[in-house]
Amino acid sequence: MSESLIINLSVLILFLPLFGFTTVIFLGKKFPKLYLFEVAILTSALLLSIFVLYAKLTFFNVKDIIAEFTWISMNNLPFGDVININLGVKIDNVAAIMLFVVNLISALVHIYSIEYMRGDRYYTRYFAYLGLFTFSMLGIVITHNLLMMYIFWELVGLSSYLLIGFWFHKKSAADAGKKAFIVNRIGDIGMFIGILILFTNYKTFTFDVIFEQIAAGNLPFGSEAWLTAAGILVFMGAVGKSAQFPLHVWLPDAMEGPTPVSALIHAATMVAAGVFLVTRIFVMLTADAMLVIAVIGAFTSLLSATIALTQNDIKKVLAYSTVSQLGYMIMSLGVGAYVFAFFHLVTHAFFKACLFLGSGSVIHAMHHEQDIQKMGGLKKKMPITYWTFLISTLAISGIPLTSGFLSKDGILAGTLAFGKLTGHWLIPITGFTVAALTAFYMFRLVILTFHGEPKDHHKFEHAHETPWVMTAPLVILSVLSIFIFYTPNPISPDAGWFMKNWVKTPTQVVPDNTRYHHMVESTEEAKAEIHGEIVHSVEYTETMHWAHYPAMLMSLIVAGFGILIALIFYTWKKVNADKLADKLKLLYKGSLNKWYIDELYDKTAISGTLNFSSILAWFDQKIIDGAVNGSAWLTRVVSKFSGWFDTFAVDGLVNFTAFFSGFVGFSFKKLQTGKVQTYIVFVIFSVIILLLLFKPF
Amino acid sequence: MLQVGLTHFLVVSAILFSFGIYGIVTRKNAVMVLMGIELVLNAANINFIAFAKYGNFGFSGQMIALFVIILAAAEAAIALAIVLNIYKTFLSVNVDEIDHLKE
Amino acid sequence: MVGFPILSLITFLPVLGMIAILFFPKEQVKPVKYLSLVITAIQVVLAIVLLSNYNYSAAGVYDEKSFQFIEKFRWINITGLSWLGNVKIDYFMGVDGLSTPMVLLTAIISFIATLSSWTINKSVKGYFALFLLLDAGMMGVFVALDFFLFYIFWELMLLPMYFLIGIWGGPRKEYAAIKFFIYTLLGSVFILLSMIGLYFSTTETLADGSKVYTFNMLAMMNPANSTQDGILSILNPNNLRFAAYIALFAGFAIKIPMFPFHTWLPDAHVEAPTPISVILAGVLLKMGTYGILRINYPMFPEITRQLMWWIALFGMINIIYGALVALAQKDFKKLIAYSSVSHMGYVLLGMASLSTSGINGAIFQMFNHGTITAMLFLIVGVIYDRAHTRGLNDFGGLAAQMPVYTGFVTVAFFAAIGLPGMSGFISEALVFVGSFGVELTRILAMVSTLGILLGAAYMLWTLQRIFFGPLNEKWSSLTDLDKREYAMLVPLALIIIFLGVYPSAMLDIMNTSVNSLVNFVSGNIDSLTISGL
Amino acid sequence: MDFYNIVFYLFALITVVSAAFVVTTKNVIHSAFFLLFTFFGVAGIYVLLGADFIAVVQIMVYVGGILILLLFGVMLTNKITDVEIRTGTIHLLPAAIGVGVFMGALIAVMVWTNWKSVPTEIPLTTTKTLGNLLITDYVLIFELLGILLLIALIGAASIARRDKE
Amino acid sequence: MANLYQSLELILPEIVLSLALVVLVTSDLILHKDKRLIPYIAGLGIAVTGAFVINQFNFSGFAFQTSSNTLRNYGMVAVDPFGVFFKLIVIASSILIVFFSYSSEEINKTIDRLGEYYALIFGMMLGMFFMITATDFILIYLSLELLSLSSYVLSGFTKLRDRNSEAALKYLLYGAVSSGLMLFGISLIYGLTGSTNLYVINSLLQVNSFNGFTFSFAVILVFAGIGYKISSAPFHFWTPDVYEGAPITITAFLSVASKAAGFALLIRFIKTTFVSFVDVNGAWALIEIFDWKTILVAISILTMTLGNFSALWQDNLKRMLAYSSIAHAGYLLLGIVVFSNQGLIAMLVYFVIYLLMNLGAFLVVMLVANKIGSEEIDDYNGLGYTSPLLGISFAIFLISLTGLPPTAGFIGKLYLFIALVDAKMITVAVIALLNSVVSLYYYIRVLKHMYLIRATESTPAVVSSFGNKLLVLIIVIPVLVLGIYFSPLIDFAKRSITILGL
Repeated sequence: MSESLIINLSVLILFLPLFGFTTVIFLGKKFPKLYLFEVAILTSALLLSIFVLYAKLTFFNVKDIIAEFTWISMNNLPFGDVININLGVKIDNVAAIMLFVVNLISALVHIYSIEYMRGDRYYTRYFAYLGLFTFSMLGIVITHNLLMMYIFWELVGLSSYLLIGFWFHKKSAADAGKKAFIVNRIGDIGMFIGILILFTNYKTFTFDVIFEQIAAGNLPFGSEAWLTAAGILVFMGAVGKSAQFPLHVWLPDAMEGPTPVSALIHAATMVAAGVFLVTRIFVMLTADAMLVIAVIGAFTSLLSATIALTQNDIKKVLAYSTVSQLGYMIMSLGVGAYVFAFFHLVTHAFFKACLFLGSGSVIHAMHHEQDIQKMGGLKKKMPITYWTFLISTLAISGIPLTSGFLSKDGILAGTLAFGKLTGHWLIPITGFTVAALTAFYMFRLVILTFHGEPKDHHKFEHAHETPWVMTAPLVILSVLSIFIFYTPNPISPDAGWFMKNWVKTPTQVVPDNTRYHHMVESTEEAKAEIHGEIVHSVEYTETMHWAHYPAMLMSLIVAGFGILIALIFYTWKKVNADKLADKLKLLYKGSLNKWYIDELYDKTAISGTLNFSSILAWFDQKIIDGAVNGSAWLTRVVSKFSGWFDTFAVDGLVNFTAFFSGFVGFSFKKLQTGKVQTYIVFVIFSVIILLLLFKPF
Repeated sequence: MLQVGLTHFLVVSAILFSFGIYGIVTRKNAVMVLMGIELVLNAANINFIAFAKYGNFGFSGQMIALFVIILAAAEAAIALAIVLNIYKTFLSVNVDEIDHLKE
Repeated sequence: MVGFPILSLITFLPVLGMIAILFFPKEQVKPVKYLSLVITAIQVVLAIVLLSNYNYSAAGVYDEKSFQFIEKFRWINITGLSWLGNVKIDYFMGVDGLSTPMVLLTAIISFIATLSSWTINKSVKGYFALFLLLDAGMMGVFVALDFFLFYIFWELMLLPMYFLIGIWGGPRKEYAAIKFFIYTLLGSVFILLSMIGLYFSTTETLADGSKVYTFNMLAMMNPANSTQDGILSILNPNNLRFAAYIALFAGFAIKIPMFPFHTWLPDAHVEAPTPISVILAGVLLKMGTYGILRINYPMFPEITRQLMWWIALFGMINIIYGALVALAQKDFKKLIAYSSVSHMGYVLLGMASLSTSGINGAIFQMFNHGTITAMLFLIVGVIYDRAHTRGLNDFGGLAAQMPVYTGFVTVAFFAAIGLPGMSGFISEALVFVGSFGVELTRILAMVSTLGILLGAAYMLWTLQRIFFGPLNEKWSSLTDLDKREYAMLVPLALIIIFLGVYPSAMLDIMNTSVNSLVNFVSGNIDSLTISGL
Repeated sequence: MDFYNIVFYLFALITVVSAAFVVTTKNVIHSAFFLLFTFFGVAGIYVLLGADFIAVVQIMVYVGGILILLLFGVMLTNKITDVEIRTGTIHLLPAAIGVGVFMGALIAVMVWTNWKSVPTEIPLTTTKTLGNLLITDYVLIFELLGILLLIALIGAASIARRDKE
Repeated sequence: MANLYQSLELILPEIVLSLALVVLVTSDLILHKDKRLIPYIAGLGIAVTGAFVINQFNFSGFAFQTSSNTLRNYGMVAVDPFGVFFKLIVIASSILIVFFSYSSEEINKTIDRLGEYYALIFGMMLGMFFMITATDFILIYLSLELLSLSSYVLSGFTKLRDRNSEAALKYLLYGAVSSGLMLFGISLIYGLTGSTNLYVINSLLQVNSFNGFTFSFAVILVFAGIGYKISSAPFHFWTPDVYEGAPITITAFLSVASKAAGFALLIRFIKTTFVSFVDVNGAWALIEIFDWKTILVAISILTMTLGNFSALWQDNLKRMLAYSSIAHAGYLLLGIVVFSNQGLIAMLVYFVIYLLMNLGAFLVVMLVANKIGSEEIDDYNGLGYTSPLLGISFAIFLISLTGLPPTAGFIGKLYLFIALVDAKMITVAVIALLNSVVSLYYYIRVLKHMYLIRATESTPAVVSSFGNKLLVLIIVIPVLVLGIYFSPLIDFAKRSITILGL
């Protein structure tokens, strides 16, 4: 077992889906069966990634495996050094796990899609796109530098654009794809500028080199503010991809894509890329940057949880729940609970993928009915779907024995610790509120969909359990939502292999005096510690330990509370939800309409830009074209040639110049009267004028 | 002042010249315009001869005058031919009506 | 080094072709087309031969010795003038890292445009004759090292272009042609004046030791060659160098086209036939930026340093303004035209940074924009040939009708918006790296990143309006690409992707030269050591 | 006020007054006759200036040639009684004022310029000298004039003769 | 008159020309039935004269000294390379005009009078020759009149249309007044200096001081006479009308040869009379009695601006070319305003090029008019397709007139502008350049009609005979070649700047 094997395998895993993509896209028309080839490729990639994961965790557990080559090399004048832009692969534990997660979900989605997408006009192309997406996502995972990260980041954007807009004949789908890409680009710009800041200072894109330099006290442009800015800017990329407020608007719309795509992209992988990015750059985040991240994460999770409460589209609920959970992870990173953020990323990937695929199963069975108001009682018809869905719901709600419980609890503990150390108590409060809301709306979803009486009998009658290619992935994913895969202790992940052996908070960080400086004076003594260690994290870890059980308890309580309310509302119907909604009309409407954020954007930024561009276009055509043409004299002459003058003689300046130059030409013309005596008079006058002008007395 | 000198001849020439110009620019009849031109040439001739005499420039002035007179004759011949031609074409010798070529 | 005058050959081959075409009978349409195709194909081959013999470590720029494939002999030589001394004009050609990519680009685009010209049915003979003349003019501009020669080539392409737009163009072709002509002519007048000024401010020492005024661009770059009192001489305290710089810059900026001189471009593009749009956007626009790099930068380094910020500012305005105006367009071709305005802004921005990465990026962007925009215009041409309309709102749902076409469109569009994996990304990234790296232009670079966003917005919107949504039944009879169109689009797509994955293939060509240029312009080289003699 | 002066003023008066009539009278025949007087007046002035040969030539060529030509021109193109009534392109009054100003300026120039004036007597008969000069110093001009007259002859004939239709 | 024989030797070309004229007139009388031989005789005469002119190339000397005792009386005629240059221009354009006339329908309709036609052309040539060499006001005036009288007749020669006669009359009246003014000016100069000889006047100017105002008045009057010949503003008014009205061959001849003579006269007049010395750099030092520089700069700018702007409005090609030739007179004046040998070289170069391109343009117009009987721009619609050779050639001539590379016109303008820039007259250069841009519009407009507008009715194809095609090619090829390889021309011009006198 050598490092190079792992590298080679990872690269192989990376390129397998690309190979699949090119093969299928070019030959798919001739050989429609090629989708099977794509599935096979993904399966083999999955197997290889399992092997890589195993090898990495077993043989090189603590060592990061890095390989790189020079892609572009050039002198960098006027600074006088040589820029080598290296591309490379970095397989640490996080990457290895992500490799596995991505491949797993991707493979399952591939398999699931065989049935789900059957009969679609662009069946093979769909698989090709999936391959492309997987390739891009894997690229993000294994890269060792920001540039490649950005490259694959954009490729992910492209493939998600293709997949969301897969049913391009639906205008809404095409719109959603466009929206996703453009909104993501906004974040990407920030990320790009952040990368530029780092590159300008360190002449490299490689994570480790940059971090080393920062750790060595070499701050961007010599100032900590720039470091903060760089962190926040790069984080903007994550805001886009992980659908954080204010760029969260694309994700719910992206549900226009096929449901397996939603499971793959919008639950487990693409949106997780943002979180992954932040884990990658975690070590260079300053305290201010982290606070910003935490606040954004918390706010996002709260906001989307409130929206999820009232949504009636099964996928929309899941979508908002995803945004909310992503906010959780981001918040977790912001408060410093690095491991739990990543942990939640993994667990969430599984159970959310399961939920999406489950909903896909339901939609499939209900003949593309997505409104939960029209469902109900599906439990009997679709038992496998129901049970897997339920397990995942429990997991997302944070019920013990599930993976979700473990990770969520960790995050909440982290926020509590953060609150205690810094006094920002709003963040833990938000965290717990969201936990309650999550439990509520997820159970609302389950109850309305699977329990109770069917609302649409016709569709209900035709509903049936989906075939095994669809249910098998559900089963696998729901099983993976059980605690045992992560830790032997169902109530504490700390002792588990995931926390203890596999993933650790990075040790090398930004200069210590920039980190957690808002943690009041309690860390004064820690400053003496060795440079480059996360000295404060000792304190933080201790505080987290302190917060562990309170957090667990409280999270259980709030989750239970949420579930209870859901039962009261929808199973026992003690309270009429509609009446309540009537009472709280304003809130209800707001929530239902996503707090009108889309509309706000539409009215301000989008139509603003469009209006501005129309004005500019007008300006360009009328003013610039007119004025720079130099003269409308040009216009005039040109138009005289062809008789377009009327259309082009525009007002103002233009008219004036036209008049003037026309006048000049015309006056000259007038001199030529055709009468020879007039000419002679002109000659005599000219003689006199010449004499007077040039030889005064 | 009244004693005749160079200036007197020159003034006569100047007046003749101006009358010539006046005739050229105001007369309608092409022939009359030609008369104006003859006046101008005569004015120049007076100048030459007067200068030659008063400046003691020898006979060059008179020679020039001689040549100019002959030349005027040639010119008049050509001019009259052209005027006749015009009359044939336009049935008129009104200079200000012959303005088809313009602008 | 190859054993024959490759640059002359590559430049004048089309002229030979043109003469040959003039002898074809009028009815012989096919042979004319094939002859043109062969000529341009040979050009491509020659360009490849040139590249394969290219010395990557030779700098060029200001140093005659490190130029490659030099052809130099006295063209006009008038001796014994009383005060002028000796009027000489050299036939002086050579390439370095600044021009080689452009030579490649010209060869490729000409070839593709010839293919695209297959649909021309009106006065085929005249069309191809003019086309080849245009080709020669473009090539000449990029290989000429004598200013006079450069100027002649510069003007040479003007007329064929005028006619190609004016005869084979769209409904308002006359207007567009005249507008194009007037604008570019105005620009060349500025260039001419500056050229003459430079001529009288530069002397070159001949072999016999006498000093004569010269049009040699490389001599003009060397301050040691300045005359004592030339109006553009650096030694003259009352020189007009600044004005000349602005004049030259304006002359080139019109070609780029730089805001606010850009308004000829949309008109010219909309009216021009497809292959001419391809040439126009693919090669002609590059002449402006090439001129600035070749002439403004090394001849007026001190003013360049002084004006960096302004150049960047105009780059930024181009990027954002072009993109915003593109956003409001309803005509497919006009949109692409404005996107060109926007994309050429990156070139300006990169150049303005006066750093290797920025200028590398700029030149690379010139090449990439050449290929990408060529592809975009071909794409417009394909749809226009079929539907006879370019209104963005007239279409809808074509993806179902023309899937392969849609695929190419997607490739081209994403290349245009700088998607990684495609060449445009690398160049834009380098431009940003360069301009962000310099403190002076940092803020401008940051603002310019908005262009990336706006680019995505108008491109994707276009994609959506034409290809997505329900199929407009009007177009249900449109056919997908034919073989010829494949032959045009595939090479471009391959180039775009190849350079996106392996940019060093192009960057290495220019790197040495760009370094040398940056060194030179930023004054890092002692003027005395670079004396050409 | 000697005889010379009186004669000068007489000739000057004849010249100027008849010239004025030439350019103002409405009848073209009258104009021609006044022109005759002008030419005579000018010839007289030539005599006063000692240019007797020129004066003779003036009378012979101008009166005998040019004036006759002009009269022929008038007769061939006009009815004799034609009177010019309509004013031409240039209105008379502005023209009169303009020319008046011009004349004033011209006279001023003539009067105020410091002309070279070396009063000398020119020999009474100039014919011989002129004849000599004509075939020595001015032989080129003389020959050229011959050619010019030939050209004028050809030209006038060419343009005036009736074409064979 | 000791130098009579030497003098006769020096004016040998003129003598030959006169003899040729006589032969022509005689043969016209002999061949009164069939005039087809006349053009050949004329051509031969011109060719022989040309040979004598070329033979004179290395001669230089003065002829026809007058017996006056004043200092520096060099004579009435100066034979020098400068004169030879312009004589060659006249010869070249005359030969071309003979060819033109041979093909011209207009002229062929008056075949009966062909002898007179060529006789008058010879008269014009003789006048031009003497204008080019004259250094005495008497000769200047006389030769100018000789030229004028012939051209008056010629411009009304064909009598085919009203406009012929009208052109003749206008030219006559205008010309007569101009020459009258000039004569009056000469008389004033004579009064001031006592001489009509330019050299004498020059030496007097250098020594004595004269009444500046009167002298200027006189010079301006003289300039009016010359200015009307070169049709520079404000003495250009006859040009458009006469050019439009005259037979096209004569228009072409007037626009080149007559203008050449006028320019030669102007340059010689200025150089001989007003230049005190030429410094080592070739710059001319002007005597400060008359501000030639200002006046000529103003006039040249006015001329080119007026010409170009008026041309914008023209629909008749002859008339447009008339305005264009006015504008070119402005450009040509730029070569003089520099007042240096370099400017003169530039001007000479430009003149040769102007000869080619202008005559070429007129030739095309003539060939087209031969067929379709019209010179209106609308009748040129689609010409580029129906008559490719004519179309392309015309395009090249017009491009050259605009001054775009790679045509000869570009080289001409380049030299002019170089001379201007070198003389630090940058503003003038810029104005001239802007003028070129303006000129583009009307030249391009013709191209537009030829190529961009399809003829609405079926335009008759202008099929030219082989000879005509050859003629077009003979003119068009040099226009292109001189755009690329022009150093012989430059050398020629450089060797032709010697003007006797200093």
